[in-house]
Amino acid sequence: MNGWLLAAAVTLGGGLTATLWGVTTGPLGRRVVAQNLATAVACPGLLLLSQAYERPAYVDLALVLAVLGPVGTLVFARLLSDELTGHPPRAWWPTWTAAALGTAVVLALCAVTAPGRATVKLLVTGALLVGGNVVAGRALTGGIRGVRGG
Amino acid sequence: MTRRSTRLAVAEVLAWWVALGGLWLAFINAVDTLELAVGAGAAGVAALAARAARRAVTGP
Amino acid sequence: MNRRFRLWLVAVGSAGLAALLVAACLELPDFGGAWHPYGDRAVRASLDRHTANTVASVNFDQRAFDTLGEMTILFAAVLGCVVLLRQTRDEHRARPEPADVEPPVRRYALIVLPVALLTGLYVIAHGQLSPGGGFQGGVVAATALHLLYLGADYRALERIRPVGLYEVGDAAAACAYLVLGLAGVLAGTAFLANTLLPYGTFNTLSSGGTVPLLNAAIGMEVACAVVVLLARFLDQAVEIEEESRA
Amino acid sequence: MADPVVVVALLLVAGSATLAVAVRDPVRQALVLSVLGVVLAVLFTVLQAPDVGLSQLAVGSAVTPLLLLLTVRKVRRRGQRKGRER
Repeated sequence: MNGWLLAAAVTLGGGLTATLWGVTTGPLGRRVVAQNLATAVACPGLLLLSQAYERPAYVDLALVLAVLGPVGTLVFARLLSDELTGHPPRAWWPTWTAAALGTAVVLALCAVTAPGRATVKLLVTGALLVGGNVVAGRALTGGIRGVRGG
Repeated sequence: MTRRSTRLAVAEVLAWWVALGGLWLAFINAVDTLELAVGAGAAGVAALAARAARRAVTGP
Repeated sequence: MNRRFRLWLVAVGSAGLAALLVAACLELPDFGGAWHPYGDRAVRASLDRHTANTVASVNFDQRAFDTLGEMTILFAAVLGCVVLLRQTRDEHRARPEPADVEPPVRRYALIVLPVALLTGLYVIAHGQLSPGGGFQGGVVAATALHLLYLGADYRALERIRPVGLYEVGDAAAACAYLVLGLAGVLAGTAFLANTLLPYGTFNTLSSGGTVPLLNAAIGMEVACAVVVLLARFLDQAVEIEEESRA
Repeated sequence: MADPVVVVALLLVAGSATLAVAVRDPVRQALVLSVLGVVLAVLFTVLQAPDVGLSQLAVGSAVTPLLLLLTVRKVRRRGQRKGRER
């Protein structure tokens, strides 16, 4: 049991439990924000797992999640925009907290990997994750309107 | 299509191709000739898709 | 067969199944143990053929015939959807109105679309080296195209997605898999046997014999199949409306 | 089962799968389902099956919610039409 594995267990256990609580209770606005949070928590968790098991190839999972997770949130933002425009979710602090978590994990991992391609890949994953989550959060809070037919 | 717009189109695709090719180099963990060739092809496909998507949204 | 009898039948069946499952679980090797008779053999066979990712070796070499079956299932499922979700005589198409998407969201969609497509192609091409393969990469690549619907407009997606072409691509990729299998027969060995190409240097893109080629075929098949599937669903949800029975 | 990460992942999967069944509205169910997909991918990674985890991520994060929500929208639109005609 190394420190990275412990960090991954804490991140995933705490973060995903909070996400699960958010996504099953409360109004719809809160639930979609919690769904966006799932990506933002699980992606750093997967990066920590890849470091803990010393398998750089596992970074691919985090990369795919960083690309597709925000896309999944955009699906909800677009197809639920009618329901969300009435009561737009106002929860920026979870999004920014998750973004800070992602940034911290990516920077910590960059610090311990030898500089090179792997560092760039980590940075790209982090940028996609944080950017995607902020944009998806914005899309949830009224970024997509007037979806009637389309 | 005038010469200017052709030049602009080529420049747009080339810019995307270079950027995405760089991204491919970051993804892989060993460089050899075949890897570079496949990367160049994949980046080319993605660059064409990028231009097609931009045109579909904002017009030519 | 009344309600009570049916309940009894379910109860008896479930109890039998539960008993069998518990009995089977008691005989299982310990969780996380070191005894893996199948795994050891699969890893040995995969290393013999210079395939770094054992799962890819199992999917596209040792059990390539099973993958052919899975591909056929996906193909048939998509074919069924295309037939079921077609526009019938009492339905008409309505023009969807464009949604009002904020510029940052649209910019995000336009930037991430090629990046996601490249990621999908990377996952397909490195199936025999790192986690992933044709199926995973194909789904990622197909999802990438739909960013255009999510971040911009349904009409924009329609402009870069000629569904007919993807249907042809789906069929062509399925045929490519079969042809690669038959090539083994023509070469004098067996259907889908990995004896056609040199195994190459371990842990490079050209390693694994026919594994990368089969991976590419599956990648294209899955990407096209998902695009066609989502196109049918989008058609129904966005465009097709029932005629009002006046 | 010495590994605490495995225990955490298993508990999360059990919890989210139960909640996905307990939530009744299809739209909210789709939200829980997408979280369940992410949790499952974590479980597969922890059990050293990254290929399966990647499949789960690819299918579960965007394609499944899209298919579900499109179906819900179609059914609702049909319901609205029927309601208007009555």
